[in-house]
Amino acid sequence: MTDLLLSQIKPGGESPFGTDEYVVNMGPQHPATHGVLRLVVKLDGETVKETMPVLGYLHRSIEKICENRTYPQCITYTDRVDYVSAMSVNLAFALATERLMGLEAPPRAQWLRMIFVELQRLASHLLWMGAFAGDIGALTPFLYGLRERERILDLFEMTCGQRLTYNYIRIGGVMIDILPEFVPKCRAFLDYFDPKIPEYEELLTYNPIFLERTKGVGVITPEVGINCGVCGPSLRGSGVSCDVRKQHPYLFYDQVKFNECLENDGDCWARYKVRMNEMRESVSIIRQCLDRLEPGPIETKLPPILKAPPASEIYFRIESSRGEMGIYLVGDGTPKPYKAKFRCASFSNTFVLDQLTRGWKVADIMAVLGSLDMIVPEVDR
Amino acid sequence: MTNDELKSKIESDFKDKIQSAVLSAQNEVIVAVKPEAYVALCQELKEKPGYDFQHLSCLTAVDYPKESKITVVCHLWSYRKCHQLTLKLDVDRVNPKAPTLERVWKSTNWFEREVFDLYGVVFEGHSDLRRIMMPEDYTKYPLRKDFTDDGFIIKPN
Amino acid sequence: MGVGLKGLSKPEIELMESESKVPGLWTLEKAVGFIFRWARKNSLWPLQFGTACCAIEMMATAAGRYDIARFGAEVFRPSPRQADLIIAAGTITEKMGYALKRLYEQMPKPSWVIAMGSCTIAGGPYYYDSYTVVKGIDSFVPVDVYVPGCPPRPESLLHGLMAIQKKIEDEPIFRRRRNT
Amino acid sequence: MTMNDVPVVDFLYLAAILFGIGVFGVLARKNAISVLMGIELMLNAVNINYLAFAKYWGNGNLTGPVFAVFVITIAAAEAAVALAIVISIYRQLKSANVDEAHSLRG
Amino acid sequence: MTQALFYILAGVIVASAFLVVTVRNLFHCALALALTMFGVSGVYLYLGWEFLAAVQVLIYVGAVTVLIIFGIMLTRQVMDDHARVMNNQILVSLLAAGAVALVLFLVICHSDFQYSNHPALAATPTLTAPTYADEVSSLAMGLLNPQNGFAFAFEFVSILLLSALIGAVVVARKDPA
Amino acid sequence: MISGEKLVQLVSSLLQQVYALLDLSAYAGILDRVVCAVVMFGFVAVFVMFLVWMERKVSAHMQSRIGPNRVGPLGLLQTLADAIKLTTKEDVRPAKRDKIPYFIAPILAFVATFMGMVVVPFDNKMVVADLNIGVLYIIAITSFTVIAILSAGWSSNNKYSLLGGFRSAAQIVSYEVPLVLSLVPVIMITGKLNFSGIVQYQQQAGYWFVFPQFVAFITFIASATAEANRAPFDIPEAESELTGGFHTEYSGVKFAMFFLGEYVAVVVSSAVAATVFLGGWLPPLHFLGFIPGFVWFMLKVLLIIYLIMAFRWTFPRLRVDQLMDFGWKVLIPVTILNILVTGFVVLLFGKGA
Amino acid sequence: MLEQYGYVLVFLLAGIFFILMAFLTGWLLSPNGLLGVKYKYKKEVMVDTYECGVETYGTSWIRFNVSFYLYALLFVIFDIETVFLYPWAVSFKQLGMPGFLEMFVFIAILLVGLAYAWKKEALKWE
Amino acid sequence: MGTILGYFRNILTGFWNLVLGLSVTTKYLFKKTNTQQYPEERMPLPARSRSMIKLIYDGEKDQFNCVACMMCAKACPNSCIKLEGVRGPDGKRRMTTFKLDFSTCIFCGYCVEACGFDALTFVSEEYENSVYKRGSLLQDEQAMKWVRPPHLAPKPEEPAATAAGAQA
Repeated sequence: MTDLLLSQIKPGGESPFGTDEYVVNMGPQHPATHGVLRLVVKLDGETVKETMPVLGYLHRSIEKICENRTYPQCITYTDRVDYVSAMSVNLAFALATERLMGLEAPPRAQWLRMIFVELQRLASHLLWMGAFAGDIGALTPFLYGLRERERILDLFEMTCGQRLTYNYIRIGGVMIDILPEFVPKCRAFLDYFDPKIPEYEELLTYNPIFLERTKGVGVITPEVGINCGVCGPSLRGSGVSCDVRKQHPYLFYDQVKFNECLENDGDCWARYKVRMNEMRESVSIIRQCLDRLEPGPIETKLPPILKAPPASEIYFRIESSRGEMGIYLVGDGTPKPYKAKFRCASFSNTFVLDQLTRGWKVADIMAVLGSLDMIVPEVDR
Repeated sequence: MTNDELKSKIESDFKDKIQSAVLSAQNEVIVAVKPEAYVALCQELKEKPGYDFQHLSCLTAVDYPKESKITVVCHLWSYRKCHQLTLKLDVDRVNPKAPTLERVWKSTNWFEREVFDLYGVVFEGHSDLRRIMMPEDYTKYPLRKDFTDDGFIIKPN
Repeated sequence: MGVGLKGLSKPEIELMESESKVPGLWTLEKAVGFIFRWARKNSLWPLQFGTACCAIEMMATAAGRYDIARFGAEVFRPSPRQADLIIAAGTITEKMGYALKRLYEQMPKPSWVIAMGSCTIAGGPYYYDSYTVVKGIDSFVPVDVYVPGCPPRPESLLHGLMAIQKKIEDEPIFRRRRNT
Repeated sequence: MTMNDVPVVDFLYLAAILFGIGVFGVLARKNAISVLMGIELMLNAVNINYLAFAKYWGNGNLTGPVFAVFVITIAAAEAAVALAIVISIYRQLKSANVDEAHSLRG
Repeated sequence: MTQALFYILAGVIVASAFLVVTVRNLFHCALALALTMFGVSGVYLYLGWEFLAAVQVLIYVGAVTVLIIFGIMLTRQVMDDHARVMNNQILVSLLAAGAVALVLFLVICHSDFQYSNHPALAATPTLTAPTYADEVSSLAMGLLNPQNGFAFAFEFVSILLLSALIGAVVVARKDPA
Repeated sequence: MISGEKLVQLVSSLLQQVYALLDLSAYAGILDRVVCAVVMFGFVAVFVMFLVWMERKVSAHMQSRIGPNRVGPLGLLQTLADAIKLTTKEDVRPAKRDKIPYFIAPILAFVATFMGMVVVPFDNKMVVADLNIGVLYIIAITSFTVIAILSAGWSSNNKYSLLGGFRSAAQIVSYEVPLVLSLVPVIMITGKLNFSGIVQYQQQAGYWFVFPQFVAFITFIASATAEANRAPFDIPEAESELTGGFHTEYSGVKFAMFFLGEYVAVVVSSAVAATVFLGGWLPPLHFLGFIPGFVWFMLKVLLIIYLIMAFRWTFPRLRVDQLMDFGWKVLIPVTILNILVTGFVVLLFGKGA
Repeated sequence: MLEQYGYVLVFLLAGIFFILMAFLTGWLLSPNGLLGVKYKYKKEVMVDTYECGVETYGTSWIRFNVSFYLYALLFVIFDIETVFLYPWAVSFKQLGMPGFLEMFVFIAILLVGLAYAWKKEALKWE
Repeated sequence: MGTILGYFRNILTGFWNLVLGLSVTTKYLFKKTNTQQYPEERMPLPARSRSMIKLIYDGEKDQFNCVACMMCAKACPNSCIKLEGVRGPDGKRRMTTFKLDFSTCIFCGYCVEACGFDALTFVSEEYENSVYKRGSLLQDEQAMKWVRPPHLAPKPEEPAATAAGAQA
């Protein structure tokens, strides 16, 4: 395979500053690109002239695969679309399929889903916080984030037996009911977790180096953000109210109290603050859900073979940890979806990277990329 | 504004630009657009106060080999009004061409590149229409229904 | 995909055909070899290489609870020049395969490869219907240990690491003179 | 310490050779930076002389080393300015060869 | 023993200085220059000027060489392997350099420096290596003591440095135009 | 009670006897030096191994991990294993390298810092060579590191290496200025450039310079961290940007030498800080004087090294322009101000301060 | 006094010697060395430039930005300052107030230079 | 004046915040770690852990529980189960060969849920599956044979009735 991309890039003339334009290749194997994103960066000295993300190093053709799997089987693949926040994608697909077929899960299942999705949001944000800090050089918060995440994974594993690819939220309900000891353990975790957030804030939030690296860097203005399709916490950092949980409530999000976290600066620090605050909100949501959890069935009775009506379609969105997670399903009367499209937040969030980094330094690419919370398989699928 | 109202509003406002507007069983407004009015309609939907579709959620395509068409599907969302709209544009499957929406929503850049990459729909006027997922020298369009390749094994049963 | 990665056989080791004639030298060689194997075993520096889900489990292995550092393997090097081990964690697509192959070839010998997770072992969930995923990285990179799972638990990865350590004990250190 | 084993002239010879090499570098090299390096060699040769004399003939007078300090200082400042000029010439002419820098005249 | 050391040092200096003016690759030139300067600092040390030797290393090796390497990077001619290194006056310059060296040699030979190691001179106390407290602090006294003559020169140096700084910044800075 | 001075006397008399026994007394001078060099190399090698282990352990415990514990008690032999492994690792030499600088860079990187160990005073009289210009000597000799890094970055013919090497050179030269300036107040007070003199002054004065010169101490630590290319100033190696910086293309033993050089640089700067600011071999309290001086010295060195390690594992990394700004726009003004204030105070409040 | 520098010389030579020995050991024992196991592989890929797993593009020896030079320049100037500062600091107490004022003026003039460079954004990394 | 004061105030607050950060990491330096030292200590896994799939072998009847109803093979999203069965003399189907390719298995659990005959199960503790040869990951019924220890009761039969996986 020839590297056609590089041959297309012009070597670049002499810039007036007496510096050569310099094409640096970051990735596909690069510590800071969170996997296999490849960035071809045109530099003038250390200043970024252009960032060109090269995608597809993890394009696993999940959408094609889903066209040849039954709806329940597709759920296993949704785990792998966004492995850091697998429950959210599970949920999105399950809800989309339920809507497509006119089903509804029983209330207990809905509450359970909410608990698990919010726990997943915590886990995802923890990993994000660590990775973001790691990108700008602080290595220890990464391990702290993973340490707390392990306890969330324990809860998941206790319930569904897996640590990363759960396959837990199913069409019409959830896979299995929680164990009786789940609720106290979950509460214990929340109590353990509460004092941890201030600790991270001590480590990072007002650390002068952290402030230097993030304040004013990679500013997304609301107009650019909306126009470029930025979504989720990254857009909320610019002060745009875009939380799907508020705007278009699914599950029982309209029955719990929580705030939509907004910051107005639109820089990396604002995005960081939004996510830190979202963790606090998630904790409060989980507490409310645990309070309202009542016994009941966890699954609706499904037809033996799950078929979507012919020529039906649905675009269903939820708020995943990274932003708007949309599932577009087209049914054709068979047990397999005719078309399944995963609209992932990272895909549109990464698009804005080039605009955010132009004129900044090389190191800022890492900070901006980190703050956008990009997960490569979500971009490539 | 309920979806029903939205549908009738669109029907009355853009009578000459759309082919049909239906409310699906899943309570979604689905509008089939006339190809020549595609960009203009999107521009109006984005800017007209009653609609405010500032956010393009998703742009994708569906391949219908039987009808020999590829449908480009856009999902629009309004942050202010909190309503959703599905736009559909049919293009010819043999020589698929569609106008680009890049000038309306910048975010379509990558979505259209993806559709170009996987379905082969050429978006005219696109600033940077290259393959995005597949290698640059790849020649096929993998998400079309009749796609085959070596090493592409279809799941038995 | 028709492009096809060309295979690479495990670096062939010119193996001993007869032992050295001098007995003392042989014992010395054995002793030195023991020390070297011990050192290699306990200082497996992995390359920072992770593509998908398994990479997260790899990170978890490096984190507090499982702590790959206990085996002296927490030094994740960004450059293959200083790494001993590729933990191929996550799906390898054709596009990525070239990079992986190149990275492996740029690692100084001796180097080892762990295929972590179903995707790298045989394409995993993407075996059928996928037009991009490599069906097993062993077609172009010599794999030493396969760790099944999707993704494998951190313990499994540690077990795989220990399997590599066991394997090192059988690997030759010195070139042997052929008996001519 | 038996410093006096080495006669002072040997220092002077060393300095002379170094100076000669420096002169050669200045005259023969094409690249302006090489010329600059030649000048640095010459200045060092001078410094060796200063210090050798101060040591052997100084009679406790520290003028020699003080001058050596000044020479080092000025050499460094000179190098800085000269390199700046080379860079700016290079920017104009895309070359750092001394021969080609005629255009400075007019 | 120590005598031999000096001659080895001198050999290193001359050899590396020769490399400085002849080597094609400018980067190697700069490295050779660093070695020369280091050798020269050894000579200073040999003469007993500790402080100046340290200064020599600090300024020449640590600063000027680095400056020159940066200068080389800015005017990339280094990897241009085919270009000629020497200009066409090579013979003339060889002659000139030889002549200069010869004249210096002659001067040295015919001067009375030859007799510096005359026992009569050697006996004078000034020939002992300056002791510790002498060198650094007496250098400072020589430089800075207001009664001494160099105070003005010292202040002048700062003006010189300032002007060098400003001049170099102005010349080297990118032109906005 | 054992003390460094006695230890040195004991060893040197022992050595004299050995020389006499071997009929080598004529070469005693040079043999002494060689023995010193060998002993110091051994010390440096072992101590660096210990430091690498300590860094791994400290970072592990900071991150709620255990760290290496498989080889030897508490994993103490971990670094030995690493060293042996790196030695027996294939040495890849990039094809397009510039051969001579590529070869000398790791040598220079180690030797430059190793030579700095000459003046480190472990105890009273327990020092290889108590040079008169000790402070200046260390500053001068460590400036070779810049050349080593430039050579490494230049010769590897790799974009990351070049960028990393040149960034690093710019960084080191920038931080050399505050490093040098932060030591000036102490020299102003003591009037001495050699380390033993500075320690003796502190002994007589009865306080350590860290108290009156806290600002100088902090600026020194900050610039020493930057000089040694350690986080948060590890821009040249910035793994997340440059995949390792100037030693990206180095493997095996040569890489180990860079590693060694970096740690020796840390040791040297911590030793300087411990000597100049923390009273070197002096015990913190009088009644603790029964513990030998070199123990105190090592403890202080370890304390400062711990501090530098804690920086690395706690703080994010500065961006390169911010790093330069920090050096030029914060550290240099502050150190110069510190010099002037110290000068005024010393002149106004008597000679004894 | 000067014989102490013999230690420095010996340390220099010993350091070089030790490292060369390490290199020699490495060369002897490492794979594809004199005694080590022989591995066969594609040499040309192995010795090619590493660039995150793709083939490198363009030259690595590029020209750099002038800001590197400006920093080095400033460093040279300030390094010279230390040449004067250290002797001054050593004999600071002998020199007394006049010496202090002299140095004050000296530093002040250089600070003007720093301020100039600051103002002119020579201290701006490109 | 204000800017100069601000300059120093910034330096001081920055310094204080750095010290705060250091205090957090230093605090953890002295806290107990929660590391599971894997080969020596094995963390007890929850009973539901999906570590390894096993075929349940009924020791009393001396046969596998599997009747080769093919539900698991159908439910598998990845077609990694191949099994064959014959109708025995007693009219009941019995499994003859059962092959599970662990090199492609994704441990989603559908096969276990689909199984209506208590023939397949997840075993939580068997996660040490590393092999040197890829071929050894294709396991047959002998390799997957597992006798249920007496303290583990058979699963209640909810999965077969409700599992979504069964609908494949």
